[in-house]
Amino acid sequence: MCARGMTSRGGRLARALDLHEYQGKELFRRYGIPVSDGVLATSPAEARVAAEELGGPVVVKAQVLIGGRGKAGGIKLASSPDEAETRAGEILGMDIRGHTVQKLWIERASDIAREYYLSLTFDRSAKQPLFMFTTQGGIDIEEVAATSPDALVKLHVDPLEGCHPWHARRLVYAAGVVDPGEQKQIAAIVGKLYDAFVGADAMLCEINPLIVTPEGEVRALDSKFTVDDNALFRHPDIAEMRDVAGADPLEVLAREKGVTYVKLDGEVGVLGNGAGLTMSSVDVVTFAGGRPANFCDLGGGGDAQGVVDALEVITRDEQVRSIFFNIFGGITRCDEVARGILQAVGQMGLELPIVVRLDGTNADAGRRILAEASLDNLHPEATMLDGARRAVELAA
Amino acid sequence: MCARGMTSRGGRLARALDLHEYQGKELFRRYGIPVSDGVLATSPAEARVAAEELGGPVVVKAQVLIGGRGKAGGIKLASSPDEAETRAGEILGMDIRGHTVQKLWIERASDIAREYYLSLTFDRSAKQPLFMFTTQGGIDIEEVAATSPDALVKLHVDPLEGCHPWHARRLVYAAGVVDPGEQKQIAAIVGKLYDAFVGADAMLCEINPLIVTPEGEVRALDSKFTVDDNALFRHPDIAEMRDVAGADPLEVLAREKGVTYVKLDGEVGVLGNGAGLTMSSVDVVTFAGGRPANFCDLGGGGDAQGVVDALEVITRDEQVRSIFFNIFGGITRCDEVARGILQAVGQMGLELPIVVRLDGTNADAGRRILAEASLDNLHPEATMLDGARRAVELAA
Amino acid sequence: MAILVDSSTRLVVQGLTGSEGRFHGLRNRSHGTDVVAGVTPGKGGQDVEGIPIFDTVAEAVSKAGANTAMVFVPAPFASDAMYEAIDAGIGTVICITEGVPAHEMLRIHAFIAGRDVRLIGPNCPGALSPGKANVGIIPAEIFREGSIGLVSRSGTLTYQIGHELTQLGLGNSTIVGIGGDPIVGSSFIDVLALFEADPQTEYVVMVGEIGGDEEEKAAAFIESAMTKPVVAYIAGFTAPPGKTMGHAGAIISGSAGTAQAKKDALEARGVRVGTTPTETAELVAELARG
Amino acid sequence: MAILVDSSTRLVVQGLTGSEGRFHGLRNRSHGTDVVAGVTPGKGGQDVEGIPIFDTVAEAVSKAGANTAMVFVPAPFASDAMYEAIDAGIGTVICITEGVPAHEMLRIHAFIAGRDVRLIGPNCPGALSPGKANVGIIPAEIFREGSIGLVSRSGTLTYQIGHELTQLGLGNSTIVGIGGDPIVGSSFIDVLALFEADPQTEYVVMVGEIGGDEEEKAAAFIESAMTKPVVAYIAGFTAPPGKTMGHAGAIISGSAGTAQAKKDALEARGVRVGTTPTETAELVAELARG
Repeated sequence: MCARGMTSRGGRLARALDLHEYQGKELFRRYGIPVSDGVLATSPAEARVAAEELGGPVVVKAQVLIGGRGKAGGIKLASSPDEAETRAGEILGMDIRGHTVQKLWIERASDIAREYYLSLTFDRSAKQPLFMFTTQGGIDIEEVAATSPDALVKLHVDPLEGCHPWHARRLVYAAGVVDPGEQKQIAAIVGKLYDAFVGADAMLCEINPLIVTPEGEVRALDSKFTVDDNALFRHPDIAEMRDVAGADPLEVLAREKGVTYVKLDGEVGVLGNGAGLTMSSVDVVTFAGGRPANFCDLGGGGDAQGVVDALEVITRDEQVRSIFFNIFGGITRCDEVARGILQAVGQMGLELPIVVRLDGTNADAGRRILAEASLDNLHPEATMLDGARRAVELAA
Repeated sequence: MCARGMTSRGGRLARALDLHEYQGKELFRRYGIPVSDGVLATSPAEARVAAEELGGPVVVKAQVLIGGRGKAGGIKLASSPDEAETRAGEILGMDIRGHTVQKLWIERASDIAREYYLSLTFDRSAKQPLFMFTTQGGIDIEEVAATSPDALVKLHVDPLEGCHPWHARRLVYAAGVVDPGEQKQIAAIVGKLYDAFVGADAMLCEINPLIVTPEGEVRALDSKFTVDDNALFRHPDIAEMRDVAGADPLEVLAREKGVTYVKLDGEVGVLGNGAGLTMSSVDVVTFAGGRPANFCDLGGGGDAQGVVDALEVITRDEQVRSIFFNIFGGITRCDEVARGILQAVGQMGLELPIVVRLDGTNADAGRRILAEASLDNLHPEATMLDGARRAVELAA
Repeated sequence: MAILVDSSTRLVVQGLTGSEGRFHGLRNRSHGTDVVAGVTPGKGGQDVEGIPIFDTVAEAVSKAGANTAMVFVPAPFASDAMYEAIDAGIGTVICITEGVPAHEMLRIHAFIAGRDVRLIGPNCPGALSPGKANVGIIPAEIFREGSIGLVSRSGTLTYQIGHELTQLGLGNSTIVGIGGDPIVGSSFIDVLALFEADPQTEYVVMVGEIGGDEEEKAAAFIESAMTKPVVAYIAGFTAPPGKTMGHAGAIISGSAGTAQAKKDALEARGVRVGTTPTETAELVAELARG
Repeated sequence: MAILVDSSTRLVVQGLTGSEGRFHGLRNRSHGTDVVAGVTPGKGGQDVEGIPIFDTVAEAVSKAGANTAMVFVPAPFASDAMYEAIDAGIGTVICITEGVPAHEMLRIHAFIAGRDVRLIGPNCPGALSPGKANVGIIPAEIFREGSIGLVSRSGTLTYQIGHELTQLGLGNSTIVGIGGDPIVGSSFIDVLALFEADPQTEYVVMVGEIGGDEEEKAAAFIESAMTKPVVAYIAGFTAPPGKTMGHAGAIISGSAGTAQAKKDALEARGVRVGTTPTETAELVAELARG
């Protein structure tokens, strides 16, 4: 589980769309940020063709949505199409920290004189976009921040003022870029990165490394680009970039069903309404000595069909031994939830023990519906704590 | 003289570029504001061709940068190409409040069900753009403001917030537009007018009338579009729209020379440095019983060549009988001005009496230069008031 | 007294004629909230069970005296609705709508800085002052009036904790859901300051979550600026560590963003932190019992 | 005391290495202004007659303690320079540059609202406190120290009136040219309020022009908020009537914008108005003589 997925947005989990390097670079290119030429490949043969098209030495880069590709052997130089094919064969299918490599970005190799770092992201506290820039790029930026904080230049942008040339000057001069040609190119990239950030409704645009070639040309050699899910309605082209193939199949199913689901490693399926309550339910199951199998949030609505869909997702996980339903009705009506549980049990022939705790809107009606059904595997509990304990017992 | 030209901007006169109706409509069209099809014509023959191209009845409209064209007979309907040619012949060359008609806009005639008024301009006091909208369009808007102020809806836009859909809704609902189709079209035009206003660095965008056709279509039937001179450097296409042919030849010459010049009707040529001081000099000449022949501002710099250029412009006016030079040096150096005067007198063989008052930066040196030249037609004076009086005497 | 919403609240519901707006607007009214107007462009002149509908918020202010707005319009139109309410002079704007793009919230947040308006949300359950007024979707029936201020980034988790308090015989001055979006109109600190100044409020419960550093900032504020005791709860103790917003995010906040880090920060400033909703309510009860 | 610029002014000149910036920057220094820095991107490390040049205003603030900025960069770059100075924490920004697009000034004006910064100009001659500091292009040698505040939309006209005052043996606390552009950072009212609060200033001369309604607004302010006597001069009495900004302009201001209308408005509020610079100076002299 990625904790990013566990950041609640009030009603539901915060979701942002992480783009692959090649997709981020496509957006960089659109906004005028210089990148190297490259071609996407999904087989060694395609990698060979790509290398032939590009000519000269290329870099074969695993496209996975996780850091540390290089250390894991997911980025390799190839001096010929032959070698590109070989390297592609080695990298494709590789597992990088839980992510299987399914796509490669074959890119013309760059000579590197210097490596810088440039990013633009949300500072949630200041409620302003924040530029970070350092001439100590290429390495883990958190290390730079920790070991040489002065080398990392930070600069907020007032979103109403927008990004002006002075922002760029402040970054390059404070970071100590001395070559006027570099200053000029980086200043231009700063402005374009801001355009991309605002134009694509990004939460993060990171270039690490931002390289300077021996000829003095500045280019983005990598990209990390994260887009606000809430703004995808106005960026259908970016929405289509979502990599469904690379994601956990259960999470893909959940997304299709409109359920927020994050897979965990335990045996107690946890289902709540609202991200905060669900997160808290996961905690309480753990404190009660159990191991949660997932985080599953019905969301704000939670009609009967939503309950059926959520149960379908949860029970696909064969590790699940019991399910804890923790519902506090607000917009969600407990009678609807109860009906959904009965419907799912009937349709799916569920025999797993299901502990149900209902409170809030129409809780009495919901409890009555469940009681009248008198199914053996339904275990009503009056409180969240008791419900969690019971579910843990039943999973044992 | 147009008093607009006499609004000082600190150092120099405020200048804004007034566009012809057809030019404003071209900008409207670029920003998606619906206008009628039309063709520019500068001869009756062209007007006929235009009418043939457009087909059906057309309106022949004098393109002059002055209001009241309609009342003056500068706008006429023509039901055929023949008639368009005739009407064009009548209107071309016509004098409309001092402006000679040299261009015609031949436009497809519109059926009009209703006439509204929409404008966006600078509110200098609030320092915000201001929308004004009323369903009582087509007539003089100042009359609407005076007689039915409630019918004129005013709404400021915070320039950092920008124009949002609610601004448009507020305008149409407060003005009492009832038809949903009209509401929608006007709301769209409001947004596009704002885009045009900001995008073209306009000081004023006025649509009067904004018509509704019997079919319910909303269109801009006229345009008044004024662009900030200071921003023309980033709008070379708009800068080219300046109608040099239609302007006073002396003012065109002045513009070429980089001198700010406004022709007046008297005999005393007035030349100062800075708009405020020059304006004040014109006042003092008047209070001294004279009639100023012009307003001529050397501007902030005022080197010798600038003085020569200014004198060349002023003396082209044959009514001029004396010249009052009122210089208070700041950036302007009085010795440079003195040299310029001598140079101009020598080059141009000027015999007109020139009263010179010098103060401020290098005033002593300037006075000395003039004294040493000891020309008969140069009359130094120690104060502004005495200088004005002397110039008036010499013009008598 | 209470904060944000009370008996002086004169509410306009933006989107009252929509199904959710209608349901919750009427529910708020039935809880005693003075719902004076609805706004739906093009439906001016209609009414929803006696509540007059206007085309613009400006009309709702001038004709119905609205001073508080609840935004219930779909996400693509929500920021426009917020601007409209702010520009119409509404003093308290509560945006329930979820899914508002973060960049729009950035701009709105910068826009209201220095203006005399308080924005709650978006993507929040609203504010409830039991016995006085309810603006939003918080189920009023599970809360009772009392002296405990409750502020939370979460929705249903807030209900859970309020419920646990009620079970222990405790009541609330005001319950405020500030919303969990990356950029919200009011932060923990803003609401804590209101509670500190509110005579009715004697204790405050703050309900946080993993991610960001708002809880850490609140801890510093509580120590330096609050005299009233605060008890906190943080959800997400057992969430595995991970990146919140790439590397950049962690550098910005200077915080791991974990529940444990938040708990530590709060406890270091003298704030007691419960590990479950039940334990949290018990901590408050202990305080209340003296 | 004096206003805006005085002996506590630590000036950074944006564009000090340009020919005009250098000329006036050094001239300001020779008048006693503490010119602590210049800013020219790419020239950091150089100096102009001993004044250190930095690449950014932020450096001029942190390394040279600048608290006031004079903007002398070309018009297309002037708004960027103003934003830079404001964001670097400069408290007083004086923009001499002429030709700044009005839309940029609109945005800057909205941006500084609520921020703790005072902007004078653009397209203005600057501010001079005789005997203390001179920031801008006002020729200091024609003024002497005294008790008369002078505020003007004009440049050379200001010198003329200051000169006439000097001829009558009167001196100035501060001379401020606010600039005559449609949108300027500080209006007459802003500067009048500073003079009202300044102990050194006993009388104020306001120099206006035809167009707009700032003089009319100032008249109302003088009546309601000023205890110190104000004498005014308006240029453009003999300019024929005409449109200022199309019909819309006149409707907005609700004023004819003529010199006579301004004079009437001022006199109705008890402000004496001279019709020539000479008469204006004499009116002040009468007041000063008691």
